[in-house]
Amino acid sequence: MDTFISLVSGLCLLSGCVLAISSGIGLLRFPDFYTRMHAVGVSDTLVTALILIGLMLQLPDGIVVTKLVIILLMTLFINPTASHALAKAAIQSGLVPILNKEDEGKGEDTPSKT
Amino acid sequence: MLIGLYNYWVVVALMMTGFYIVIAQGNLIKKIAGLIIFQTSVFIFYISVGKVDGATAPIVGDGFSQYSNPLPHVLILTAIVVGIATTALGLALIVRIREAYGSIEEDEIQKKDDQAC
Amino acid sequence: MLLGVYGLLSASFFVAMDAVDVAFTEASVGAGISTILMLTTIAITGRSELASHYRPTLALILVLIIGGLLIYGTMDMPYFGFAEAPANLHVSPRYIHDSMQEIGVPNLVTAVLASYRGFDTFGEVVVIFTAGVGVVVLLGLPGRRDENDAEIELINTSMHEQHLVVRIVSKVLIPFILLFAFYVQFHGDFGPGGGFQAGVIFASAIILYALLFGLSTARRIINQPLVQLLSGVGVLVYGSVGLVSMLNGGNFLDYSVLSSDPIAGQHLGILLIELGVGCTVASVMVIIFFKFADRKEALHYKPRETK
Amino acid sequence: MLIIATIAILVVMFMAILRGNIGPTFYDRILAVNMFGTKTVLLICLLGFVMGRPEFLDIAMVYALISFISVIAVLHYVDSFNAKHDAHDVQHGEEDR
Repeated sequence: MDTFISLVSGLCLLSGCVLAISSGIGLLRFPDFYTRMHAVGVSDTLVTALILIGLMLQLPDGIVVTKLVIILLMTLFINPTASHALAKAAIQSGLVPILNKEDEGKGEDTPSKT
Repeated sequence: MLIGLYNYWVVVALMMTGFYIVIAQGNLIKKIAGLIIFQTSVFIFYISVGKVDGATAPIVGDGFSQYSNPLPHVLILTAIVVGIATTALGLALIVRIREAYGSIEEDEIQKKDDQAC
Repeated sequence: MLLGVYGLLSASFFVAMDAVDVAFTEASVGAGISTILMLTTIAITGRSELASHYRPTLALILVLIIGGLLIYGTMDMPYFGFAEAPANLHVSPRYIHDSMQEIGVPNLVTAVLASYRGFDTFGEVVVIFTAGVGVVVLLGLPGRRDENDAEIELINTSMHEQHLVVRIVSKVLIPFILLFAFYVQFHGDFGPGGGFQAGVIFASAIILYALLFGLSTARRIINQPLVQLLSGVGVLVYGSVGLVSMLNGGNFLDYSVLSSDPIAGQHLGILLIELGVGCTVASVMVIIFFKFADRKEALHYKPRETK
Repeated sequence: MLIIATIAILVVMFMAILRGNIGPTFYDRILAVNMFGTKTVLLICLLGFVMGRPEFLDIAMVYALISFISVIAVLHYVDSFNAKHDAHDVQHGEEDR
């Protein structure tokens, strides 16, 4: 049972790391603001959730798990809200997805809602 | 041998960055930013002096016998809050300067002062 | 804005250095309030900037010389993490070994902050209070502008209509932030936390409210004279704890005499002065923010008149 | 395992700083800072576990809250910059800070 739990926790942490790094690469490599926003906004919450769950499984101790759950809940609230506000502010400021991108105009798709 | 002193080098680099910003930038807000960086380098200096190898945070708990030095932590904790209060005061002064001179660039203010004399 | 990142980064650095309390403070101050204040000032003064780097080479040379001298000076310093360094030898072992018996507070930082070096902390609180007074003096508006309030509110609501989601989420979050601030305030004896941090977190919650719901709404809820009174009351609480301990026959800020049991007295004293500190810090931060934001609104909606 | 996760988070934070530096628009920078904030929360949690002192979780909580507040504040002020400069400067978001 113990090895199983540690295995699951390790798996969670590892997949969280892979996702985090992929979102970091997306943040760096994507051509325009909205695609970057997509890369970060989608993966960020999931990464946080995965890593925090992985940590919860590491140390099944009352208060620590409670705190982690609180952090997880807050992240679930805060991250999408922040992404939403950011995307909305960007649209309202007139930042059009196609504009001003010298990179072959790749980001022509509709702005991603996160 | 000298590698053990790297914390001081980081501090010196940060401090000199802040100092450079303070003396080389004409914009008063940037000067304040430089001051904040300078301040933080001092904080880092104190905290790194108080760090002890193999010790943990200074909160007494079971199973820990060695703690880092709590004294620098206390000094810096208060210094941070005082720092933000004084920064606010500096920014307030900048706002007033802007209202009086219409600019926050050092040389423009100087020019206006010279004209007034 | 990148300064905000800087605050975050240095806070994570402090975590790595075992300085839990310091990280806590830096987290709440460096990332939150200082960024907000900087931005407000930039909003007031405008973003225009002359590219006048005058005499940068001279400055660079000066900086390099001083940096070189400082590095030369560090050659004789003790190594990083060296337990026998002079800084770790004199009073600190006493704090670490004896404070559990003398004060009975697990968080050594709180013990040193509030009890051993209570006098220092009193000074710091007075400095913060004075800075708050200074900001009020510098930025206090010449007159009330009641006639504009309705108009400002109109602009505010139209500006904040777009942030509906954020507003609702914040409405849910703000009570938790306040609750968390109280937790930090009263849990400071046992874990990282204390009056300074709690005050800043509390102020951040109020600032968030003011940002999202408009200044005039926030001003209606948070009574300005009351907040200004509270900032003084915090200092007074701190000072009077010291005086009471003097009246009971101890030294100034020696809490052992506050109760029949010295340790209980210490607990009581630390609790009270942390309360005073939290009170002062929170209200000074709120005052500073409101003064800056007032200035910004006055400038924003009534240009050319404040000159 | 924890160490690997910590290093991964550090790498991502470094990427975020890079984007914050080069980010052509203001919003890219805010995005990078936002991501940096969430990653810092994770980093603090992980560091707490690595060092065996779960007291650090309180700091992570503060971080989550404060970084949210500062992102909202930055957005608010960027909004007001734009409102102020709209009349004569439409391409405002493209300016460097």
